[in-house]
Amino acid sequence: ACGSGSSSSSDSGKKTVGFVAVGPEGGFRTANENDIKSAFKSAGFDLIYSPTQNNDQQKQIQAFNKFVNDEVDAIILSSTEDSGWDESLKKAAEAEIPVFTVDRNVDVKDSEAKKAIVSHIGPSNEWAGEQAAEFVNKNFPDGANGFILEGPAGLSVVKDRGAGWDAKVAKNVKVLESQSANWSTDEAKTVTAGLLDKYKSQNPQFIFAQNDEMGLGAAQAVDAAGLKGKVKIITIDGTKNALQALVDGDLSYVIEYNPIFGKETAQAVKDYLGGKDVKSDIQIESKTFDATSAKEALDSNSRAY
Amino acid sequence: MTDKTPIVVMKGITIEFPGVKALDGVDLTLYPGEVHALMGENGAGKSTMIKALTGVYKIDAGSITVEGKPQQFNGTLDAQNAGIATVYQEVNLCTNLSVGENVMLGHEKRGPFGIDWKKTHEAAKTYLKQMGLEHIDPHTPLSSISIAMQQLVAIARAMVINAKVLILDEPTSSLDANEVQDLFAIMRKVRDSGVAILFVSHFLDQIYEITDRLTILRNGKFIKEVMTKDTPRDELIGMMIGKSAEELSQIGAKKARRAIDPGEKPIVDVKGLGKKGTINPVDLDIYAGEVVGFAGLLGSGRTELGRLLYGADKPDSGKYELNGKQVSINDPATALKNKIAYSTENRRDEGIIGDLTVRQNILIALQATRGMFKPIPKKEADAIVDKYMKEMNVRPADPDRPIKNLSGGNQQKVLIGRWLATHPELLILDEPTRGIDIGAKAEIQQVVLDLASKGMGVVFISSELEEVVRLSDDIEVLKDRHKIAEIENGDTVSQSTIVETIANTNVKN
Amino acid sequence: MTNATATPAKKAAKKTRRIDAQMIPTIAAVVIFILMMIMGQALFGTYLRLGFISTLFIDHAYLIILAVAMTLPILTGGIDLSVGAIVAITAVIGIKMANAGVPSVVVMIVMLLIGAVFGTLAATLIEEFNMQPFIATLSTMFLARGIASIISTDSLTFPDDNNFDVLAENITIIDNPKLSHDLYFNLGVVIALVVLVFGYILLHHTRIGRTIYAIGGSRSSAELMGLPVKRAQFTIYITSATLAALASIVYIANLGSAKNTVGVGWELDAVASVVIGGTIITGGFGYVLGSALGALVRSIIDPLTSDFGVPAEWTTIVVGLMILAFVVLQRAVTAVGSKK
Amino acid sequence: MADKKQEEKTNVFKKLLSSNITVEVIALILLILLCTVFDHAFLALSWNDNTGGLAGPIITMLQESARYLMIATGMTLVISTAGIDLSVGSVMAVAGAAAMQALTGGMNVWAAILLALVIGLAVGCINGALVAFLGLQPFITTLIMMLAGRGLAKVITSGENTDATSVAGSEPLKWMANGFILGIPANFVIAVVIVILVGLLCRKTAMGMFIEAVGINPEASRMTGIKPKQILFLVYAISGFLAAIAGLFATASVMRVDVVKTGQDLEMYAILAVVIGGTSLLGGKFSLAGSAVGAVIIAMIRKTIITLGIDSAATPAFFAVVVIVICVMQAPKVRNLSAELKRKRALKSSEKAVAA
Ligand SMILES: Nc1ncnc2c1ncn2[C@@H]1O[C@H](COP(=O)(O)OP(=O)(O)OP(=O)(O)O)[C@@H](O)[C@H]1O
Ligand SMILES: Nc1ncnc2c1ncn2[C@@H]1O[C@H](COP(=O)(O)OP(=O)(O)OP(=O)(O)O)[C@@H](O)[C@H]1O
Ligand SMILES: [Mg+2]
Ligand SMILES: [Mg+2]
Repeated sequence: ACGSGSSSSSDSGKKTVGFVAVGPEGGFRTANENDIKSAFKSAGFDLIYSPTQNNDQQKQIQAFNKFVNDEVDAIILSSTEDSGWDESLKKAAEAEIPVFTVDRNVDVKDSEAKKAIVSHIGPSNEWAGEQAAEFVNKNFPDGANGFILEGPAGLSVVKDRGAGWDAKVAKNVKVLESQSANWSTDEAKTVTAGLLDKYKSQNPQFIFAQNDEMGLGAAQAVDAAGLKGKVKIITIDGTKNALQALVDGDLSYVIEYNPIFGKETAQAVKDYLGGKDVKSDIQIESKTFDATSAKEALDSNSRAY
Repeated sequence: MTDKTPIVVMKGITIEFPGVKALDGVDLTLYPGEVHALMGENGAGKSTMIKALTGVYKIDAGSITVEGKPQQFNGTLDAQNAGIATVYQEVNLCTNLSVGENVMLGHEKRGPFGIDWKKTHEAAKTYLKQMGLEHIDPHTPLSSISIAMQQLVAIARAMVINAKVLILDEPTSSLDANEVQDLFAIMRKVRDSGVAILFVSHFLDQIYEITDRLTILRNGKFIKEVMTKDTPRDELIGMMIGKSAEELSQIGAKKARRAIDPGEKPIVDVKGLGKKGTINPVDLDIYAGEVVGFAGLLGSGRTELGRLLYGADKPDSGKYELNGKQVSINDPATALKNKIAYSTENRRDEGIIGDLTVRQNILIALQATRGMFKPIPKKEADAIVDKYMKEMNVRPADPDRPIKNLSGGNQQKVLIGRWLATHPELLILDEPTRGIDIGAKAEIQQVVLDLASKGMGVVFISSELEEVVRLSDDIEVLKDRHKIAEIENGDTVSQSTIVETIANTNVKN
Repeated sequence: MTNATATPAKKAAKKTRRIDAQMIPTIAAVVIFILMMIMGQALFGTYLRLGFISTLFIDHAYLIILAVAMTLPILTGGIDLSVGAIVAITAVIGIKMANAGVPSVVVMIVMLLIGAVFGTLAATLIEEFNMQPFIATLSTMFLARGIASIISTDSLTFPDDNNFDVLAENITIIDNPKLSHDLYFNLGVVIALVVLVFGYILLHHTRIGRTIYAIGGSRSSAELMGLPVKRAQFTIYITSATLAALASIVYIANLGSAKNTVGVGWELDAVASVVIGGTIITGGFGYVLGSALGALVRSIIDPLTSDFGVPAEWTTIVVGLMILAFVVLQRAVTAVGSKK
Repeated sequence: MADKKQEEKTNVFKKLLSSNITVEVIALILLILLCTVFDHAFLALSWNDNTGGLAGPIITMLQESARYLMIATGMTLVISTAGIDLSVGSVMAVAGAAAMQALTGGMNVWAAILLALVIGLAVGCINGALVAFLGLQPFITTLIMMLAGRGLAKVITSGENTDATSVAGSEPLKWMANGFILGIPANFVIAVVIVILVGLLCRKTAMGMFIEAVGINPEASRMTGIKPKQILFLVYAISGFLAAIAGLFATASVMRVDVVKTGQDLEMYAILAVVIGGTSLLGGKFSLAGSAVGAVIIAMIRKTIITLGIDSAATPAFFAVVVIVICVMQAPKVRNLSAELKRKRALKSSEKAVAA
């Protein structure tokens, strides 16, 4: 009865979609959210974007509940946490609003709440971690020493990438130490410099940085220590900067964590609202890069981020 | 009388602060039903003694017994619980709360739902009434009443505690004669109910009027305990200052009124200067070499007028001429640039900058007029500091101590030094002799006269009519925030002239 | 005679003035909050829906509790930066215990006790070792957050059979066909309101509460007046930390899960709420009711920003500007009000 | 004569004991010892031909401390006026973002540096204006600026983590963060020089005294003719400017700005450094030297965490423990322990005397 706002929109014909997002944080996140926004726009949706701060799940829950109250036509959920969504999803289910999770999957216990989720769209973190392990296994068949640079303790990305690594890494590969560098280039440089000092005698041969930012920082520390090329650095994400560093020989291997799946998401929403069936798990393909494939990718100028 | 059992016995009290022995083996014995005065110059250690008794400072040696029991209080709360109520020298109340709340803090009346505010405020009212403050609504914010009234509120607060010992550190320093009498009436009543009262004041008249027994301190040392009635004044003064009373500088008779040439221009000429709600428009002129006294009762607006002249508050009406030139003095910085200085009555909140040293406190106003990036050369600074420390006789004579560690009276002297260092043409002194010992008071009065004779214009605000009459050429009388009269001082003018003027003039509001 | 008639008039004038001067910031907060709601309704049409109001309270019960908790130290001129981290550590331990089969009531009590322990630690550092509240609670914040991460960095969920659910169960008052027009609440909201009342009574009807205001006015005066300053300080920091634990209970009951990273930055949201509600950060002036209101104001700033369609990079700027506009407006209203 | 000298000596000794800096230096030495025990090569220095400077754990620690030195210095002045500047971390990000974005946009490196400094100064001035002239509370004002500044950094880079590693001609900036002067990290040298300059500015002019006066008693300061509003404005402006330098150090070291991470949480570290250095959050007397040592301690704690290989989950807890220990060491209660004991003994004996 109330309001003529854009959100109760069935009359205007344009469907409204609420996007519970993380917010622009550089690299992967910005590319991903921009892509989703533009994809929905060109697919003719009205997208309301609601980011959080400090990865705070609470603000996401608030935004989600607000979208339910606004009676949007669908909700895209890019959650910072994989649990804690039951109550909100139940409300969405009651209001018959379909929810599409992107990037991170969420754990739902409540059967009522499960009904709200139509589909998950995104690449796999574990897969990325596995690729890193496989690379090390392949390059150091006789075993090697190295470090892992992690994101902030407790994030599920960190765990999933770590779990993937652990699942696949060979027994003779020894991780001397895992340190958090908080996703930050600058901190990674400091941390790596410290680790290189500390383990000089153990001859570290690889560094697995859980994202590009940290890998680039590690590369600078390695360079400053005069070890460029002697320590192989593996990173996850696949930003342009990282690929460039790969070409320049600062990094050794980059595993893409493909953020470009706005089109797929928009299509899934469109299909569902149009009454078509939608796959419940839409896995987004990611690639891995070495120096040559990185150069190709950069030269073709096809990378959006 | 002597067979009374003492209620408080302090023996051999020694307190050392870094660099000074504030107390050195001092004894003090308080008897029930007596008013006992601590006597001594500024910095003698009176306040420190009180703080030692009430557990604010820890003692380094000595013993304290209260009602026969050895005691070591860990703060005012403990002392209070043992029946000792204290009003410290610097008013210690909370300006963010109302008058009533301040009176009753910690002793609020309680009902079934916690504090019963109605009863509490009623109780506050009765205590305020005792102090002659029945006209103050307990709901008024404390910040909106003058320092003098705050002092009375602090005393009312001490009454709430059913104390066996009541300590009043210079309670009368900002009160006028009537209020002092009201206070004494209460003190007598309390004393007669068997309470021991410890009292500090620099007014000898008051001492002889109200006290029974005296303990005299000098430089932190115990000199003597005597009965008031057996001790003549000169002897007392001699014991306090360590030299005979005759040596005290004496100011002669009343100042002769300075003649003003017909063609002479005043330094300051204001017309209709006022600010809504604080002071009604006032006309005033002050000539070089003239001392203009402001007289009036508490809350009559003397301070407010002084602040307007200095630009501490922004006037909202009136014309301000300085040496014939129209100016607008809207803040202290401008006033100082125009060679006007103002020494506040509210030393703690508006005067001293506590953590800075005495030296810095003297130099700061001069420095501010010169500008931040033109530091006073060290040599010049040393000379200035040295000059005013000596001139004002600041003790201890160490300029590198934080000013907050000085005794109240010495802080006041430093502040006057600060303003003199700016070489003002007009100096406004608001209660400059408040809390100052008899020796120093005479010195300050002499300084005022000297300054005037050298051509400075002085505004002298004081609650002691006696000194206003003695020092001023002209006396502006204020009542209820109006200027009601301007009295040319002369042989026929005395304190009673002013009192009568105030009593007989009605102010239209 | 003239006197007698003049006095009551003067008195009345003084009384109203007092209310004005101290309450104006809080009243300003109420007015601006209502204006914001009306603006949201006019522009987007959903802000006065019962469902919106219901979720506003349910989703921010925790923030109301934290705002009340934060009011206590701020009134004394202190601060408690550890509240967010205490939410984290109590949440992690609480869910771990629940998973180990400890009955929910025991879990809740233990959570509150852990909060109290951190509060006691902070108060001890402040009172016994002269640490400034900012630094003491910053330390306990790091400590609590660190211990929480040591215990577990997993995303923890409650087992199926726990009584925390009871707190989160929605109780519907007005049932409409559409969920967005329902009016409902849960026990968490009730707890928040009880905490608010508790805060009010503590501050305005107990002597400790008055001591808190006195400390905010001048700590040294409060001490010289013989008020139980130390006891009040302990009460403050223990209460605020325990309330943080309570906020944690309410929050995790709603979510059914938690992890060590929960509550990052909540202390700043709580401080913002308190300040928006009219409490002065240097102490002495303010009301808990204002803080609760401040929490609500803080809460609707984010949805408003997103409804305005602010570009992603600009969101924090706009949030900042909105708080700034609020504070400036409040300041202006207060200045005008106290001049009168 | 000899007596006097003796007395002076004990006085100097007492002063040393009672100074915050002494406690700080002791804490610093203890941390270094701890690290040396764990890693015997901790104090080892070597010459790195690659970079043309000394290398070793201590050197990287000093390199990191440069940015803390900058923000702690600004923060000291702000705190001395009884204020606080929570926005320094965000200002670092803004300045860094501006410089990196300008460089990738083809701007001359010196112009980019200047741009970053001007932006930092501008943000500081806004803080100052809001606090001084509008009379807003510093905490909330700079909290807002902390939020908005982070957003501004994102706006400048359109949400990207702008990378200027491969921009030609940016050597001066790179050198600022990574280079060496006589073997010592350039950024550390620059930072120390700036701290000394600020120190001279404060102590050789009346600025320091005015700042302290405003922090101790603003109303009394106003009555002495100081203009507290100007002083307040000034300190926030300085803090913004120095934070911009810190931002350049942080970003130039990797030639990349991270819109989320650059400067994140550093306001808290700066405040810790200031307080450890003996400046009270209630305002008043300040010690730039104390803050500077405090800043180095913060860098050292972080270095210790890496050296000891403390699990990343436990890092905050370790940090908290060190800070608590340092602060407790500085507590008057602990510091005056011996004096207190002596006093108690004297009291007991005098009590006995009274009893007898
Ligand atoms: N906290 C302190 N630290 C250092 N010195 C102090 C401190 N308090 C007082 N003193 C010193 O102790 C001495 C005694 O001071 P006290 O305040 O007791 O004097 P007083 O007799 O009350 O003087 P007045 O009449 O001026 O109030 C003074 O020399 C003063 O400088
Ligand atoms: N900030 C304020 N707000 C409102 N009223 C005030 C304020 N300050 C003072 N007053 C009132 O203004 C009146 C004049 O005060 P003022 O201090 O000028 O009096 P005075 O004549 O100097 O007396 P004394 O200083 O001896 O108390 C008093 O009634 C006082 O209560
Ligand atoms: Mg005294
Ligand atoms: Mg006065």
